[in-house]
Amino acid sequence: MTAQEWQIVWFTAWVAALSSLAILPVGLPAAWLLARRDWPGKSLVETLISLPLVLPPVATGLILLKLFGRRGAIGGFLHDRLDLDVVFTWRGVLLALSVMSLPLLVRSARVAFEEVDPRLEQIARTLGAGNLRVFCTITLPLASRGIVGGMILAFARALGEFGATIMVAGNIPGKTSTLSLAIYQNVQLGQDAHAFRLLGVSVALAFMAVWGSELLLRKARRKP
Amino acid sequence: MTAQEWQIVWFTAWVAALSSLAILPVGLPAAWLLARRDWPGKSLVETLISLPLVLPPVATGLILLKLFGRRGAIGGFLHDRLDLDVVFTWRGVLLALSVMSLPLLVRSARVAFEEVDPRLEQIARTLGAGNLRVFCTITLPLASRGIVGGMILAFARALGEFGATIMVAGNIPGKTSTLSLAIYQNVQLGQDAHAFRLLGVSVALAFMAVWGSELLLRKARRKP
Amino acid sequence: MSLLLRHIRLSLGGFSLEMDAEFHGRITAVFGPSGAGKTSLLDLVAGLRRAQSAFIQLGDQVLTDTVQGVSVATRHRGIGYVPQDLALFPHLSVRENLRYGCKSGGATSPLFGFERILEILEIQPLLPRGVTELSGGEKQRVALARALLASPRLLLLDEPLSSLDLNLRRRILPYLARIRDEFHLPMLYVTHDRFETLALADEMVVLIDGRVAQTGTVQEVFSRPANLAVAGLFTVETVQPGRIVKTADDLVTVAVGSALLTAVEGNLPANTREVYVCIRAEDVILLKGGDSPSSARNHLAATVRSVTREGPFLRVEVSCGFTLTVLLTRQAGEELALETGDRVVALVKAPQIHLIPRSA
Amino acid sequence: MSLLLRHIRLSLGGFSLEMDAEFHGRITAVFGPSGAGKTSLLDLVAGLRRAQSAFIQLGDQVLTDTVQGVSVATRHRGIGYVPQDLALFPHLSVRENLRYGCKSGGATSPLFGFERILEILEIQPLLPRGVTELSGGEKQRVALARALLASPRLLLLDEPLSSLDLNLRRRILPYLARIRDEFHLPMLYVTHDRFETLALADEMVVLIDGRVAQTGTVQEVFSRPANLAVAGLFTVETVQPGRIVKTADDLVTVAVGSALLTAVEGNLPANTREVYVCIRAEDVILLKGGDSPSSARNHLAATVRSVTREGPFLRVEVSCGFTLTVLLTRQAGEELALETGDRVVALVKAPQIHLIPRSA
Amino acid sequence: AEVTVFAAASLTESLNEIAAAYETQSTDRITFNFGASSTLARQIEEGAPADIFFSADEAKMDRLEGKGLILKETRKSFLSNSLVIVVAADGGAMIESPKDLVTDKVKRLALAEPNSVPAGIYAREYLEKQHLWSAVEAKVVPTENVRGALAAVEAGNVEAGIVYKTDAAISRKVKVACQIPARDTPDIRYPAAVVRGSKRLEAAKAFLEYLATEEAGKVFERHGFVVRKPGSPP
Ligand SMILES: Nc1ncnc2c1ncn2[C@@H]1O[C@H](COP(=O)(O)OP(=O)(O)OP(=O)(O)O)[C@@H](O)[C@H]1O
Ligand SMILES: Nc1ncnc2c1ncn2[C@@H]1O[C@H](COP(=O)(O)OP(=O)(O)OP(=O)(O)O)[C@@H](O)[C@H]1O
Ligand SMILES: [Mg+2]
Ligand SMILES: [Mg+2]
Repeated sequence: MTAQEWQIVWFTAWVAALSSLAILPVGLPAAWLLARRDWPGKSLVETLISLPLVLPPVATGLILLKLFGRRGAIGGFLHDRLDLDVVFTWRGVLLALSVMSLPLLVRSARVAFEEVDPRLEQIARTLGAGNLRVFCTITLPLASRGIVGGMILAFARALGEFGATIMVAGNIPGKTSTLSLAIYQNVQLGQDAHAFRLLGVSVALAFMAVWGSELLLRKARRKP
Repeated sequence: MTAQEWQIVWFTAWVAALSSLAILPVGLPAAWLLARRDWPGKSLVETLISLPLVLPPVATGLILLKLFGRRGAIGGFLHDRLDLDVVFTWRGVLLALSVMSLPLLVRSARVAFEEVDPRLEQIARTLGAGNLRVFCTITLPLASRGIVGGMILAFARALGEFGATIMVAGNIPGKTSTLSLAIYQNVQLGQDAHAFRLLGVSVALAFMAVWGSELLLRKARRKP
Repeated sequence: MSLLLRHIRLSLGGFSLEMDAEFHGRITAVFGPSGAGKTSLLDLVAGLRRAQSAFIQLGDQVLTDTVQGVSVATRHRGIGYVPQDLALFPHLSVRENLRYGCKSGGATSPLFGFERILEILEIQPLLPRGVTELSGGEKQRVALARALLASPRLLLLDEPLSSLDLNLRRRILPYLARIRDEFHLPMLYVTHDRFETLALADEMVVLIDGRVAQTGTVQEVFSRPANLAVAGLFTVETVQPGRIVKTADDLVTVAVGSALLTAVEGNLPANTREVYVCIRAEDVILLKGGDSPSSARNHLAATVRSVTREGPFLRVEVSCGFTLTVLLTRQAGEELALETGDRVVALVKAPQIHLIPRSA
Repeated sequence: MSLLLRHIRLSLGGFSLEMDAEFHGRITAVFGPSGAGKTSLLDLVAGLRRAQSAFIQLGDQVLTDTVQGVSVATRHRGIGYVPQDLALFPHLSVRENLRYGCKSGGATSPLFGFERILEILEIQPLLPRGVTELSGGEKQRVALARALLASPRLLLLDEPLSSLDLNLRRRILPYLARIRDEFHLPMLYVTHDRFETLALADEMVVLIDGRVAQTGTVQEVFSRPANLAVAGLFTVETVQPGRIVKTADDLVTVAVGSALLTAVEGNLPANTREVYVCIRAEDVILLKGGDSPSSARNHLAATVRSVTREGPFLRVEVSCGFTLTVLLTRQAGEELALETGDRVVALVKAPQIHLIPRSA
Repeated sequence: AEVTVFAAASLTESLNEIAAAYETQSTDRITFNFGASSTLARQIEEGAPADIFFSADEAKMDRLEGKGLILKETRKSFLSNSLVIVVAADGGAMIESPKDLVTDKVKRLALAEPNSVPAGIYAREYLEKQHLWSAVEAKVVPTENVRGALAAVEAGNVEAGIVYKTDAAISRKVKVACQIPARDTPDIRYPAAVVRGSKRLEAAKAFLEYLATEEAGKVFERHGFVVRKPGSPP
């Protein structure tokens, strides 16, 4: 593989991993609220969160571009106040991947949280644990299998995401080009050999994620 | 909305729902094998199943096109022997949606199966239940939350799928055009008003799915 | 430290718990048939269940007051709870389970110290295990240790020894008794075991169908069950309908079957006529061959109907105008050489005949 | 129907179960301290756990034979199991749980009929509930009913009554006894309760640390525990080291403390010198004031050290060269009017002094 | 008969209109599959049941012809287009000529992917011909298609974009800053041909003929295309 291809591989692995982590602080609380609290409009919020899955990626990409462009509501603020550009930079890639994979994490984590026996959380409280401690030491570990499952889905989706990414971040060689974009281009040009080589790399990355998470979970289960 | 738009809405709802059901007979056994049995190459198979998520949709679409086209290994057989065309028909849409959403179901269901207490299955066996009965009456209902969650993800993904569908089935108005393809096209042509109307319909479908499943699960929990 | 429970009302499906009680004892035994609301009561005190109405005060501190809208968070209640389902944390090792609520404060006392608790409960070798790798009794001990290690101000124990063998119970009971005595740590102790109650508790509350059927000292409740349902919980073997025929000098004469018994009036409502007569099997003495003088008021001529060996005891059914069950040590029984059909005399002291009003 | 267990070997982490036993009794009580392997044994018989080596035969049918590679699937074993953790199906209602293994075959007998079981176990009103809406004892009864309704050929009961109140136990025990008698349905019954064992079981196996410590009829095991560990399981209150000083005519004389006791030699190994002397508290009779003739071999002059009320009994500690614990009915105790310091005579029959060899 | 036309997405509106008119005068029905030319070409390569391929660039058609997948004799190019430089409608960069792309006024330039998407390829060829490409290359933000380029200009993160004249009308938030003169642009042509193996050969040929009529030409022109006179040099 060429140096440029290696760069793409590293960039993709790195940004996909980062996005799978970046969605945790938003995704987990959201999932918990959906699982454990009843509030009006819950189904609506849930639907909204799964929007990026429901809409064609270009549409999501377009909406993001409108929001985060320099003239967009959020992008304008970031640019004017913090001198931060999102679209057409690696941040744009991260943004697109995060938004596109968030629903996968949220729904998986939600189901996992629902399955945690509330009795265990109650007993943890009698042992003096506050809400945060209960969440971190009881709820989260017991839901870990579902959460890790959701993160793998999110990571895989991030590897494969194409439509939103190219809309928000473009396909700038050496800057925002990901494996998925490169594969797309090769497919369109009819360069199947190239495409398949890159497909292989994608698959290898996904395999490593699956295999790593398996190992992690197994260790976690053995630990006690 | 025009009659043509209604046709698209119905077709999309119907084919997305059908694909979420169609993947059950493959997805559930696969998920169960991944959750409950240890066999060599398990991680590999798991990676393979999540491939459609990892690869850019066009690539998946291309592979499907190669396999199911009239000149493809499977498509050729179907065409010559059964006089059945897959690509560029509604069957192609179904195929693309199914393949693209399968990994979402499998991973969700796998986690759900893993969480089912094997003790309950054992006790069901002492009560004379065979493997099939245990699976249908114990394992499956206890994993239902995760499975339904996976089906919702699958349905949502099916609503939003674009890349593989357009590759395998094309965007033939009145035949293979789905909401997602229509939205894409409207976005491309700058007809944002149109696009947003269809987006609204997509969201409504997703909302109904989320809401319906919620209701279903709640009833299932109350039923006893 | 006293525990006040005022105008408690808690509905659970078709069941409702309604009570008003206060406990000043050190260990209060919570007795009651299956489904009476014992677990619900403990959950309520621990703050794990919301009641429609409740006022709960421990010592000076109001824990729950639905009128004022007070509800101290569970984690600030300082309550150690061994729930019926144990609720060990399945993802943690035994050691981590034990450490979860561990307060350094408690370790100052050797009785509450980590090592001491491990030793008494015999869980040292289990420490590195996962809790799914424990036997039923081992789980129960870990749950008990976990609650103790949190150095609580009040212990809620829901049948904490139910799946332990006698040997272990005999080690743990005195240990709990010492905790009770040295730390003045009050406990609510749910049990079905009369001996555990006798060994530990000084006060007792009997719940039946979500209502308080009786409260009082253990001795009081055991010896004077308030009604038939309560009496049924403690193996009162003979329960017969009777009718009061005479009252004089605090003594009443009751006709049961064809026999007349003398009993102490106690606090029967005035003008009670119809009663149940309750006689505990071990309160009856059998004499064979001839009647000899005795301080017992009731001397009943009886015929042995059956003799059953029951462990270290003989259970003898005699008929003396009604059917009376008698429990003898095997020794005593063998000396009497009882046979079915033998004629004997059954002695019962008046205070040991317990009367419960009944509607005719 | 007999149950054969041959060269069983099962490892679980650091624990191993190794046994060889056969049960011909109708109900075999499985006794043993917490963690002894009782649940593991039941799991093995039910086919829920794989052993490294095992041969299990029920009646004529080989259920497991690791040598021949035979292993009858659990569902074909016809085994009803009430596991310690109950394992009710949480997504089904009580009715659905009960119907799960229901065989129409069983319904032909009124004893095994749906209605009858519901009545005995008092679960009629629970039928429409979800199993998460049950109290602990209610869950236990549902689990028992579920196993019975499957009309099994063998019942495995793992502490099936542990969280039930006395009243219910008293109803359920005779019912189980009738099932035993009328259906010749063999059971393995794990319990820590001596009375349940006495009421139901005819045979008994004691497991300690994964090994069979003793098997035999219930009476045999209770009255002649094979070793100290077994004895410790059944409240043998007095256990003292002694030394055999004379053997004659099947009777041995043992020196314990400063006292000499006469005991039956039984099946002590030849030349045993050092022994533990075990005396059950209820086997001792106390006489006050003067010694009178009696058939008992051992008349020991004793001083009362303490008198404790224990429910319907008095526990009296006397010293008679060693410390001896005596259990009296309250009645007997009151007649003797025992006080600390009183001088009494303790009578023990020779066959009731049990000797266990000990290494010096 | 039912004629299936695989056509570049940019032709959607004009072709729908033309087909509607055609169907009033013919018994044949026209079915479209609209997509990126590259996608359509791939599909035909994999044996898609197309009767007519209407591409947005010659390269794709050449590729299919090279593989013998179209009927060479039916191939014709009767449409062309031109490129324009667009900037944001309000407060966009002041660009008067393509040379301004090199200056600091333009920090970024949005193009359709210059290697695979026709609009991008044409733009690149134009810039190369003007010897501007090497100076501009580093500024290029490749997008999937024209819509991406427009959206990028709208978002304000690029100062300018190069798109087809026909596409510039899509967005009201961009304006044409300067037209690229037809003589300088590469030959932008929309070739159409009947696909080999078509089972409705006659009907396909008939529709293809109709597309080249003046009647159809008017519709194309209304949507901004340039209709090439028959007989003008290929
Ligand atoms: N979630 C629920 N929904 C409806 N009824 C319930 C629920 N939980 C408990 N109950 C009922 O409330 C009553 C009291 O239950 P509780 O668990 O307090 O009983 P308990 O005294 O602890 O009994 P046990 O000795 O059997 O554990 C029972 O009759 C039970 O059936
Ligand atoms: N999964 C496991 N891994 C390791 N050790 C185990 C596992 N399961 C049980 N054990 C150990 O095996 C031994 C026997 O367990 P078992 O459950 O058979 O005991 P038990 O006799 O039923 O005890 P109890 O009366 O407490 O229920 C115990 O010492 C327990 O700690
Ligand atoms: Mg309870
Ligand atoms: Mg056990």
